[in-house]
Amino acid sequence: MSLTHYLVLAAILFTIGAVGVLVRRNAIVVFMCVELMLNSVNLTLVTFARASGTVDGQVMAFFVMVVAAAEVVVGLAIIMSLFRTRRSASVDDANLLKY
Amino acid sequence: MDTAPADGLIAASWLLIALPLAGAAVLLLGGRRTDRWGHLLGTGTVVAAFALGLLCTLQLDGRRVDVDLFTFVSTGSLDVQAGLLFDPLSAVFVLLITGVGALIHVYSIGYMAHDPRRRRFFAYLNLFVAAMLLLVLGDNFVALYVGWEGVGLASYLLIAFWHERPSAATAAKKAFIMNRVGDVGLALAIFLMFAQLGTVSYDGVFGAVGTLAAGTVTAIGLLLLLGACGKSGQFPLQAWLPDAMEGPTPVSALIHAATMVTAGVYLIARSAPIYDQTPTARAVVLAVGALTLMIGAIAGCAQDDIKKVLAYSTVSQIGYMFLAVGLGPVGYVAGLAHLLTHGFFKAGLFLGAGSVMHAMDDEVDMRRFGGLASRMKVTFVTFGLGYLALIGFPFLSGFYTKDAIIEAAFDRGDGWGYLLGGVAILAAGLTAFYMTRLMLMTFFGRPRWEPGVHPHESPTVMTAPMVLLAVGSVLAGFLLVVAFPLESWLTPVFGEPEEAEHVVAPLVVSVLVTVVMALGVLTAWLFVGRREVPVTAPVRVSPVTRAARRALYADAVNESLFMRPGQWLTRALVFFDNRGVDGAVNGLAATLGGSSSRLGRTQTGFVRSYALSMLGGAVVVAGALLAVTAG
Amino acid sequence: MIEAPAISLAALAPLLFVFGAACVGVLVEAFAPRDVRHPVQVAVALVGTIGGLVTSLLLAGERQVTAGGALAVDGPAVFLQATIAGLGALSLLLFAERSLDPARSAFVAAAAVPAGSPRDRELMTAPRVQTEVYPLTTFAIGGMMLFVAANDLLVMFVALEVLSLPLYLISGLARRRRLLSQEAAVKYFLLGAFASAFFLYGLALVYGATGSIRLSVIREASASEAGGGVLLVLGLALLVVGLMFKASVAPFHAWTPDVYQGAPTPVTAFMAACTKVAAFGAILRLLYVAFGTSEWTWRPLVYGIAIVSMVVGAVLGLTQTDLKRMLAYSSIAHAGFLLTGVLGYGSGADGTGSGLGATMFYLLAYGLTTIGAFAVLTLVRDGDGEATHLSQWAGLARRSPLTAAVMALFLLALAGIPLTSGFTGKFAVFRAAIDDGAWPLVVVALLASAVAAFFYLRVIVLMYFSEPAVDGPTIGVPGLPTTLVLAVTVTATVVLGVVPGAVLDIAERAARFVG
Amino acid sequence: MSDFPYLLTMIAVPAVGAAAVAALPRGREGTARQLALGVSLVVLLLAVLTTIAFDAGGERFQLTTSVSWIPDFGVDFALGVDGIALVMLLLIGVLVPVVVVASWRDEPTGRRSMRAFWAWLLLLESMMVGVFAATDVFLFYVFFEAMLVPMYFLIGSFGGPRRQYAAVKFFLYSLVGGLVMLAAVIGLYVVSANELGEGTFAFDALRQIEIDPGVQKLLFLGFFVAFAIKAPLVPFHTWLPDSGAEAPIGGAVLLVGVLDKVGTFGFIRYCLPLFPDASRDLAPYVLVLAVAGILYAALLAMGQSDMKRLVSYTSIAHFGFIALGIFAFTTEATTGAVLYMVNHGIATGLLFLVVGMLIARGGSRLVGDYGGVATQAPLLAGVFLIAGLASLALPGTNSFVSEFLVLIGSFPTRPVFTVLATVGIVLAALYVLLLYQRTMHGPPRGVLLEPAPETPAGATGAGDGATPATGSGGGATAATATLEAPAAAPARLRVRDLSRRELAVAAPMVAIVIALGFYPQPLIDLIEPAVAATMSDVGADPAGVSPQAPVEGTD
Repeated sequence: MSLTHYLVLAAILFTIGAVGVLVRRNAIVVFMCVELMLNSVNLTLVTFARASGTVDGQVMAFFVMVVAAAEVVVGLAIIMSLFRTRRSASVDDANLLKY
Repeated sequence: MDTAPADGLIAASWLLIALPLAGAAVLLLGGRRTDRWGHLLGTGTVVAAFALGLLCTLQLDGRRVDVDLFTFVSTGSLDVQAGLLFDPLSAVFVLLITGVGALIHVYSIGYMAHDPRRRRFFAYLNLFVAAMLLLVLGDNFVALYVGWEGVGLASYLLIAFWHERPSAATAAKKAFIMNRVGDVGLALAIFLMFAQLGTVSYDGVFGAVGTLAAGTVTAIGLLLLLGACGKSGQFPLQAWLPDAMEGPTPVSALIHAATMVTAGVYLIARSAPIYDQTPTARAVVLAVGALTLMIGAIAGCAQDDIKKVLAYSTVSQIGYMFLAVGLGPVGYVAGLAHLLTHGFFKAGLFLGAGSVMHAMDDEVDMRRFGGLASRMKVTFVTFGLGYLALIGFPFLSGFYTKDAIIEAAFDRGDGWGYLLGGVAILAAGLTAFYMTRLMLMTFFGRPRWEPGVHPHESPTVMTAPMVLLAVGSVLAGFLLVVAFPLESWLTPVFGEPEEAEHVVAPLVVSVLVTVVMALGVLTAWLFVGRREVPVTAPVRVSPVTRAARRALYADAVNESLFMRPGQWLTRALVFFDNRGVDGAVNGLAATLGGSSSRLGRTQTGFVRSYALSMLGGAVVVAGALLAVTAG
Repeated sequence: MIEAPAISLAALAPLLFVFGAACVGVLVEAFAPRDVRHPVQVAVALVGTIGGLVTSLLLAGERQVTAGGALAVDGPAVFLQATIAGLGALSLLLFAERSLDPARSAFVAAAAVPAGSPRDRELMTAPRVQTEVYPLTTFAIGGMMLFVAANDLLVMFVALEVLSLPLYLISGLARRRRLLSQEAAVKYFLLGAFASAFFLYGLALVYGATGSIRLSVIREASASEAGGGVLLVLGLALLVVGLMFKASVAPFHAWTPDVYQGAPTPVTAFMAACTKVAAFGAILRLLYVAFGTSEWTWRPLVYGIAIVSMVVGAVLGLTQTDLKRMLAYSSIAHAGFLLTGVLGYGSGADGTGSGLGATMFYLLAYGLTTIGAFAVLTLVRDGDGEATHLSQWAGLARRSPLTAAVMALFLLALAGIPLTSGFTGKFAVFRAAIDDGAWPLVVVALLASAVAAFFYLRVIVLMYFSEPAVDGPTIGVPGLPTTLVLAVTVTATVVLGVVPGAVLDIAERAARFVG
Repeated sequence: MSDFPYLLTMIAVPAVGAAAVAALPRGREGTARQLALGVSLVVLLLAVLTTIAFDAGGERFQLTTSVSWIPDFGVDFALGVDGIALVMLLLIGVLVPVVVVASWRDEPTGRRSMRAFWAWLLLLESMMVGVFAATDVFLFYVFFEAMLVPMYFLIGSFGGPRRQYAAVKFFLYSLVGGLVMLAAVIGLYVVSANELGEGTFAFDALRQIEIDPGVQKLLFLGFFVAFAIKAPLVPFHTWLPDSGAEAPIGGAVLLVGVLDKVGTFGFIRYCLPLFPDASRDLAPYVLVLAVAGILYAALLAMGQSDMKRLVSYTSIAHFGFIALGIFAFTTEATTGAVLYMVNHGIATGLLFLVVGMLIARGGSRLVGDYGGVATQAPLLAGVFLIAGLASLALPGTNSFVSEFLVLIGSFPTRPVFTVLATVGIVLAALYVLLLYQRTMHGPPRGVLLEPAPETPAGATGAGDGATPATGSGGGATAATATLEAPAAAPARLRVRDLSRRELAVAAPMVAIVIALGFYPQPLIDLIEPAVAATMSDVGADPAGVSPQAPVEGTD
């Protein structure tokens, strides 16, 4: 397997994540799809690091993970508060603000 | 044509204009305080102007005197000096204007005695005299134009003097507008002179007019003629003049008979050097004159309003004058002589008519007159003399001056000359007819007065000017043609008179004219004098009569050709401006607003559709960048 | 032995001040007694931001790359850091306003309590205030200041998250209309995370294409490769998407109106002013430093996006009936105007154009004006909080001439009427664009300004020319903080309009990237 | 004394005055208007002093002051006047006090304060002075746009029933034009930076540079659109009837009298000298707009039922004449156009004022609501007539001189356009006299009619309604009542003739109308050098269009 395959896989994962954001209604799932996108990036980074023979990309992947973790904290807090108020985590229910 | 510097009294000739102007200013600004003596001031300034004019004329001695006043407008290559030209021609007009003007001012003291706005009437009259004097005294076309429109303004104010009457207000407006149409011609003529010659002064233009191309001169001549037609009520702009009779009668006498309406003749005579260069334009002047004199004469035959008859008569008589000046050098003097005598007898006739109306409680319908000869002797006699002078009764003034014009027409020698002469003679017959009709309906026959009318002679302040004008009507022709020939007085202006070669002997013409006139009188007597005059106009009349009553449908033509299409165009444009131009702007705003709400719908509030738009945007951005780098 | 990278603490002083204050704020939140927390938090946050402002002013003229090459402390960085710190301090003052809302704060007392529950209703009127917004905001300010100084993409990403995460949170902390506020937070968060993913993927692609994430290295790579290959271009595209999202440029603007409307007004003010500055700082740095040599690749893109943004902002703003939403669309349009300035890069690849200085000036002017405008919004209230519906502003000039006058000034500035800062800013960016031959864009921009002027004018018409409604809103008497903010922003709006010379000069002199 | 900064003072005094008026406490309305009058009179005095200090034969720009303002943009706060700007300053100086007195007793709608009116008015005056006195294109632009704000508030706060629509329309139209011009202003700067190495906005420097013809056309169009909207030329005119109709009379006078002149002033000051080639190339198209405007707007004026709209449309026609004069490129015509700008300000200003006085009496703007006013208010009718006659350019009024100069100067170079424009003078007579006849002539009728006595036969009741409408004297009330009682009571109007204050408004304007009608040369002497300079900029012979130059030259 050449490195290109990893890159293509990552791209596919990224696309799946993006499509997931578009088609899923549950906020948690939508958020997980975003996480999937981030992880596809990690895969890309690691692949490139491997290709260039440096560890920069791997280090970057760690950074991304840390940031993603922070994002989860914030995101879950926000989604939770919404859920507790509305008893629903569907993003489609939250459309008071429009036009 | 040397111009002499101003000296002596003539240097003060600007006072001629300034005096009546000051009178008008005092009367208008002074307000009610001047009510008691306003008319005296108004009359006094004109009398003083007349005296000054007379003295200046006596000092003139055949010179042309230029009076420089101040720089009116000077910019670029245009230089318009405010200056006066006092020469025999303008002197004649000054005397006519101030002389007849003074008499009519005096008459008005009586005529307007009971009008609460008499003061303003005199102010307007003074304003008119000042503007008219500027018109004839200016030494360049711009000054002439200023006076030209000035008299138009005065005419407007005076026609609309009784402005509560919608008919008066409308007539005034009509007069002003039709005059403005003519003024466009005059203005364009001035522009053309400036464009071609770089000057608008008489001296400059007349001195260089010979260098111009024939077409240009013809164009100038025709444009000047358009102006003249407007002011003088000539075809095709004649329709305003009869309506102008809505004004007080002294106004009709002074402005719409004796002076202002003859300004067109003055203009053409003054522009003789231009017309001398362009036979084409002169031929058009002739045609206009001949046509108008017939139109006026025919329309005059069928009117029942005494002032309208006189108005159409004026139209017709000015037609004679146009005919004369259109003939060129041989006709200028004849035309001007007729202008002067016409000034006397027509003013006298109008004042007489005013006197009659005064007596008849402002009734103007001749069918309601009759038998006034015994009640108003002075009026009858003076009016009768004016009448005789107008129809060309031998040895009264009209006889001399009208015959001279007809002679001159025949003297052209060609077929056109005979045609014009024939038309002029025919019109003389018609003149005799309608004037006799007027005399018979007014002064003879059985009284047909409205109940409660008690005719009485007018006061002396009114009859005295009538008497003086009647004397003028009788003598002026003889004086101007035989005793002190106008021809020689005007020699410095028009050059030595050529010895006319008569195609038709003058005596033959005179006899012919007199016979035709007698026929006209006889016919009138047959129609009117023998029979009882019905109090209301008969309805079932021949188409000719109907056409004559409606002045050959001039108003109808104007209305259907200009007024109604104009109104329609105005309405259409208002609609277009509101819906089209403004509508486009408002439509643009509406489109923006509409697209705003439609685009706003894309902002659905669903986070997933936002994400989709971002993804779409990202794809487009990536695609665009790739396209740029690849391409 | 690992050699520590060279770090110039002096050059990092502004960042240290702000982040330090944020950390202290967290400690205060944890340990200080509840009743002194609010003043202490405000003081700490203000000290931090003002310290950041002062130190960055002191750094003027500094040009160096530090922290192992991860940070650039150069003219634009310092100028924008100072701008962010200053605008941040003003926003914090708005946060600290206690005399307008009867409940003494614009922020919810307990965010965890479900909106509409009995407990929530109880807390609604309680004078209890929560103070976690101050350290959160201070972190966001720090993130923004880091964002504009980031000299490599990873730092940029981290800064992006540092500034974003607190913003997501504080967007949802409104005391009133909590449903809207929470919805705004969710939308902002989800879309923000989505955009971060794009940015990050772009980072990865650029890393793959050039082997580095250092801006200067990317610059060399893109120059040498004449276009830089598909990976680099795709990477640039995705990076741009991530940044444009933050800058609320159409078509990545969709979140803006909703979040601006739903978030607490002081937070909206903060976002509108500071986020915009930070995002454009990053955009400028990315495009000018990393991709400055291949300007021709992104020029058409920015051109197009600018037009879309201006048109969308101006046209959609026309039919808005909510003032906050209207200002959001105005912000989208202004992002478009700013992009015209970005285009004034200079036709030679050396970046001699006047676009950088002009854009920075515009950011400063716009930030001050927009904070002021939102500050005025907080004054006009009815029983349910701020009265942001347009109809409620009818006849405001009759009730409170001063409020109306101040608002009118801000609106005229936003419309770009001469003698206000908005005009100077517009002039500067348009000049830069025309200088670079982009005059058709400028014509579009001017027409868009005219369209946008309509909705600004509509507010003025309502305030001045309409009869006031009988049950209209009340005009709150602002406390010291809001008064201070209004005084500063009004002064700045006028001064930058009438005598902008000095500030323009500073922006112009600062307009040189290191790298 | 010539070092005194007249222009700066003329800008500063009304601005400070505006601030002072605005700062007055509520309720001091009387003080506010006295202050406004005082300030405006000071400006008039300054304008006169400026004229005295100005040497007509001297440098093109005089009384210059220049301070560096925004060095980064190369902007100077540079003021200076040539003859053209100077006469406009005089016009401002005259019109503002007149407007103040004319608005003396205006009652604002709602509970607004007239203090704001006076403050905006003075601020507007300051801006107007600035726009004409600026010799820096940027500064000009700043004043050009800033001027909108006070006018916007004057229309929007103190105007008629549709004032909101009118105010927004006015502002947006002008703003669109202004923004397009901004693009051109910036473009000009960029061009100057390329040509001179350093960008500048100084008019004199910009005038010197040669601009590529293609660029010139674009820049010309940018400026032209702004000025054509301002002036307004058809088809950019539809804002003016709305603004003119809805603005308070004082605002309308300044709007049409001065503000719109900025457009035509801009043509002369900026379009012609800066873009001579483009001006020459595009002149035929401009002339089409100008002449179309003369005829089109005149016809539209006839079709209006609202008097203020009607007067606005007449102004559009007049602006057509001004544009014709400017783009004929002859000294005579352009001098005429500048003179027209002054004269139109006076004449149309007077017409607006007197229409306003009539509206103040009847409370309606519709022509059809009036009739026969002349019978009972002769002074009002007289002033109305003079204003109307000045509007139709009757000789003896000031407008004649300018219209005549425009036409006679345009004829040699543009005969066809001039002939068409000359037809416009007939239309002018029509719309003026139609308006005059409908409102002033005829039997009394319309909204001013006295209510009919309740019992037609009851002559005793007529005494109540018989107020001494003509003001013939205080003690005459009883007398007139008894006199009129037996009469069949012809319709009478409830109308007062001009008051002393209204006379004070009208008299100076009428005096100027007449004085400039007979002796315009002093103004022409001021204007001509600047026009000649402009003509040589644009490549026309500044000596005028004298035909057969060699023949004339030998004299």
